[in-house]
Amino acid sequence: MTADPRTRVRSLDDPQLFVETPATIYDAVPPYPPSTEREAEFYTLRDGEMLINLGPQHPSTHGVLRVVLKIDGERVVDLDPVLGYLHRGVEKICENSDWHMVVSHCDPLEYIAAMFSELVPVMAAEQLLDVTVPRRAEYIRVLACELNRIASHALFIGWLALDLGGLTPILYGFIERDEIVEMLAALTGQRLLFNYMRIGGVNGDLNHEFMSRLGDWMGHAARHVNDSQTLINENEIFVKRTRGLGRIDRETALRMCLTGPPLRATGVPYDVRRAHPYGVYPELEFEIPVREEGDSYARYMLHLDEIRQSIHIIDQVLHQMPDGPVTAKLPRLLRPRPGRAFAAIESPRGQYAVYAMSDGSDQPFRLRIHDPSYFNLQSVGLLTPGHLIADTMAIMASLDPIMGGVDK
Amino acid sequence: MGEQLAGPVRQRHSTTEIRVAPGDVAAVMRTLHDDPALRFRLLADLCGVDTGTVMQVVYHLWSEITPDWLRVIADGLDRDNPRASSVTFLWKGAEWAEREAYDMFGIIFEGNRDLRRIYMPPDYKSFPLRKDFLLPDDASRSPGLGVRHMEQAAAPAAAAAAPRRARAG
Amino acid sequence: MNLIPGVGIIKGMALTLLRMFQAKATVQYPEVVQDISPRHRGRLQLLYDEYGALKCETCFQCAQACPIECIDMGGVDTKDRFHVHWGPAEQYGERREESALRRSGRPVPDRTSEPFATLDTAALDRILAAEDHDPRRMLTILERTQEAYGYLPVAALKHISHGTGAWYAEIYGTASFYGHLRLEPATGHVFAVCRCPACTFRGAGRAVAALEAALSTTMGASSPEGAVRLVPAECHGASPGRALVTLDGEVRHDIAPEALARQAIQLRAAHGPEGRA
Amino acid sequence: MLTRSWSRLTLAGKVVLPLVAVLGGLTALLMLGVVLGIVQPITAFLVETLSLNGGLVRFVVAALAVLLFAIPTAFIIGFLELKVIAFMNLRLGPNRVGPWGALSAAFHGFKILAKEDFTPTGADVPVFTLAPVIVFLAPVLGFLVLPFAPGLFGQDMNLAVLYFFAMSGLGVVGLIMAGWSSFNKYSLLGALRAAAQIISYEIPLTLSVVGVIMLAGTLSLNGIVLQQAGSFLDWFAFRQPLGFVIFFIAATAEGNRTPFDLSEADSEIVAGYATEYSGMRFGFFYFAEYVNVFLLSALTVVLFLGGWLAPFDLGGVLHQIGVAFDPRLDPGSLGIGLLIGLLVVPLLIIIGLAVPFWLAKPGLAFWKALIIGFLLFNVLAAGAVLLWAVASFEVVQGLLWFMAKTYAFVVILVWMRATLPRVRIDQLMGFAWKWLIPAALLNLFVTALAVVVVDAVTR
Repeated sequence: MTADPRTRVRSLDDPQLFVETPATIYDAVPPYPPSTEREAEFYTLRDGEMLINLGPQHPSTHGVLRVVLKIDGERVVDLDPVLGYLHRGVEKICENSDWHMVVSHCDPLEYIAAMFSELVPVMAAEQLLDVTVPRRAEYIRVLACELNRIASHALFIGWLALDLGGLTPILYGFIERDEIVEMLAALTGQRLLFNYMRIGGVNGDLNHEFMSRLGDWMGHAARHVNDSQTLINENEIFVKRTRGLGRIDRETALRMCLTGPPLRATGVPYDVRRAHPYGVYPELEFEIPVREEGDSYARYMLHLDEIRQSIHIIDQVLHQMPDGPVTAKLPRLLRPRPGRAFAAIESPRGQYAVYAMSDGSDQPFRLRIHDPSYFNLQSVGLLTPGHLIADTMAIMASLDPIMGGVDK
Repeated sequence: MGEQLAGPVRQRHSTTEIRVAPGDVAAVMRTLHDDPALRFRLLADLCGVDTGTVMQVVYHLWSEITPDWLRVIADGLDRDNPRASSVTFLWKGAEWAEREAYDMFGIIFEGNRDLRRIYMPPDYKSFPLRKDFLLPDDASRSPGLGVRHMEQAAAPAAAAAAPRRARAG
Repeated sequence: MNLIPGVGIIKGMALTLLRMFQAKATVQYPEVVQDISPRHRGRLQLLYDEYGALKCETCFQCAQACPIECIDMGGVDTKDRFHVHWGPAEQYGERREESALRRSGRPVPDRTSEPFATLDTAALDRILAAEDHDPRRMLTILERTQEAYGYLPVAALKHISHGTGAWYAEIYGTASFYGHLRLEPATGHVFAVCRCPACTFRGAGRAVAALEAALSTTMGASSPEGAVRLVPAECHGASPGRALVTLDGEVRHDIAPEALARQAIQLRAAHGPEGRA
Repeated sequence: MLTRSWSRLTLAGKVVLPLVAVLGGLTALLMLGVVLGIVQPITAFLVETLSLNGGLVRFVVAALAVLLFAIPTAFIIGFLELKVIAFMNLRLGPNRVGPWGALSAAFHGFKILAKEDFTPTGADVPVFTLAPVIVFLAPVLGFLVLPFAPGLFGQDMNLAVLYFFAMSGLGVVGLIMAGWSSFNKYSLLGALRAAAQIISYEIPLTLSVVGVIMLAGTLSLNGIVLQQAGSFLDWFAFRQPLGFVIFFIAATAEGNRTPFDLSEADSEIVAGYATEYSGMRFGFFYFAEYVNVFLLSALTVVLFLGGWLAPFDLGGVLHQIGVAFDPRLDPGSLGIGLLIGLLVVPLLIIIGLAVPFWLAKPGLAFWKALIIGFLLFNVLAAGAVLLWAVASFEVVQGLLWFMAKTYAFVVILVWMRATLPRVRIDQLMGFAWKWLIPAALLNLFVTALAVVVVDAVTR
């Protein structure tokens, strides 16, 4: 392969930069000298080792993620995730749009659980505006979020099984998710990116269509998830492939800033709904499922327990739902007081938080989005070395990263 | 820990805020993490902020003692050469957060083994989230405030390039 | 976990066999259409009224309100003069269709997309610098441009848009909103009468009636042979003790209806037989 | 003038006209030849040479028949897989192309024909193009040996089992060629996995078959089937239960089917050895997999479930329940009754079938009911003829039983694919070497012991 003449072209996204024609696709080794010791240590290959690109276009990377694997035969020696393929600069765009537009920009971040990724900037804005949200709106928010959580967990079970080769659970997961998403579409008007949360409340009150579908669904809640369970829980092949895989102990999990199911699978009972109660969660009675082993199988079983808890929460919310308005009185042009606000909620993948700064104008001065998948994905680099290539799929699937949130 | 506090301790919306000089971030974090009375074991968030005149690094911590968040602001990093000490010795998970802060603001964290760009291509020169980063396209046009000078090709002599708004509180 | 190793697999196989004979979840789309909930927001389409005309008059409200600024729209104004476009500055796009059509020898349907005349923008740049390129002082910029060039050429509007950074459509909206701003060069004499409440008390109404009778036309249009035009004016509340009536820009002191009518007829006569040069 | 009239012809005309012209020319030529007397010696010469080397002619015809039989089987099993997995996933699967979507797999084949198959840069072109041919031909050649029915088989070799294992070994060579030559790291990994897997599962496969050979005493598949004559209790599956289970598991691994489909594990190494292939080359891999599935389930049936033997004697059973059925019924004996029957009876049956439809649905016009009745009559007639053929011809009955059992196993393989997840590479190898091979050796030892003891007792 004779090196083609390297023509220098002006890079599109950075006017002061001249870029050589992009390196050919299959040399995983970057053309530039390593800049940090970790990079140098990763890209020096001993004999028998090979660098292979897993992604960015790969069937099981849950979105556009490239992982450079250093493999020795089938065994993974080291792993270096390369992000940025889905980076849209949402934080920069949010700094140039007003507070209403921020909700729409943050929607597609954790797109499988769009209700959560809308709720957090809205809560941060409400803190800055010192707005009290009517109780009925708080209850509707909890109801919509818990429904979305069940839909997201149903999909998680399907993807985990699909990454290990099972074809059926993914379909049962989608059927289960579709029932819930149709219900939320009746309430909010959209299936995936709901755009339902508003600063000061929600977009619309519960309507008859939504309540009737919810009624039918509550009758046979999570029926297909139970089917997937019988297919997976005791299946010897599945258990042999996930038990004891990617084991992480309580101390390292805390140090790796893991949150959500991966952290609770190691025994730490940290759930933002209990740790830093928001909305009406203090008034609801539910317990936080916790497991001790901390391996992929524990993470998987934890999702099942959480689905049962969510159904329990939805039941209580439906019984205690108060009457009243669904949005607070707010001026049309929102100019929050200069200041800082940090709002965090428990999304299906962990603690999803927004740190919003306002300088008195109607556009956020800085909007930092903390995505749980970003930190959960980081521990793949710690868990995978030593296992086989097939195990990287199992570990990544059990951590359930969503690349929309990771790449922001 | 009184002597290391650079500003008043503020309390609002269940978040306690303390300001710290960038030099003694490591010491403050170690005491917060190891002190049995505080036990801030969980790093909720780490992010960089460019306030137009000075850079900041903001940490959010949580301990099982109180449900509130603790916000530690390392204030006063110089804009041209922002340096801060890394917290990866306490939380290995902060590595990527610091990589993102470096990628977006250019804040260099001493002690971080792997301070590379994480979102932008490795040979990218400028830092996108800084306030003086001019967006080549016009995503900055927004009807809210009319148009701010960010997209101004020939910056008018009178108004400085930095935005004309007051420094954030 | 069950004792005999194979039982988990067999239970799983039994379940799939059972599911094989159960009702399927597929909806046969073209034949069976699932009911869409009334609150469905998925349909983004331009609506037509019963006569088949488009129910959109390019008022840009939707484009302005769009949170993620993803609506890119363009249209021609009601008098079919100006091609107006909202959305990210697609410099190339606006000329693409017309030049393609012109190159292929077909007539360009949209008269407004004629390549507009270039303009020496020195005067305009001085005005913009004086106003500090501030989009919020758009009205004063437009009025001073009209004083400099006599009217508001399209090139001037484009340059202002580029200079201040505001959307071209916004500037066009402001220009076409105010009566005293002209998008076309004034032909012949122009009577401008301010009809704000203050002027109306001081006789503007009588002046307008007399002028309309004399010019046999209505407010905002020109006399049949185009000699004189009657346009609304804007006195910003600074009218000098009587209704503001201007002829070709300079203020008229005698605003008695008869005097105005005599003047109008005289001007029309002057213009009348030998025709404009 | 000729060109003008040619352009005015419709498309169909342009096809039919030259055809008619050619046929007319040929017949004229033949008539001329017969008149001149040169045709007769040519045909005599042809018959004489063909009859001399009969074996070669039989092989050529058999190979052609097998190849033509393999393609539709691949389509049928492709469609079967799509439909069964869909039904197990609570969805309908293809149902737009042909009745219940039956032609969808066929259209997959034609679509693959139309797709462009490019060669990636850096690929070793000759090896790259030859690999799919070998992978496809290996199982197809395996068909030559299968005894479909008593008289119906390609080539009756007395070393049939050995020939079969040679062919499946050839398949592995094709996979490695594909993986190595496509200059892609995923393909290399996939090929090495396939090689390791198939070689390490070939040993238990062969060992479990040796047990059957010891009992049957012959390597020829026909011989083995004949050894299992009698009721279904005499089948080797019941005399070699452990061998049967080992063979089935090793066969799934041999065909790269779930739970052992590691070499083409799409969630780990994109598409394994077939990553860089597209168009008809990928089509060969695609068909080879399905042909392999048919071949392996056919072999399981032949070796352990008595190939084309009926589980119980159909005639005897019918006799017991009093239905005396003599296939050699002589229609001539009805005399004039036959003529009347042929004219009147079908009409009566059609009307008899149409009336209930006409009554059941009031809106249905009578002539439509008649059409439905006519269609049903056709189905009934075909059924009757089939039953008569089964009863009277040995070959048809054998083929029917063979196909039924084989497709039962194909469905089991597809059923496993729908349910089970994939095994990891080290578990796969561990299972083969630590479990299957010792079990096969044990089975071998027990069978040998049994044979010796039975010999001593009976002699």
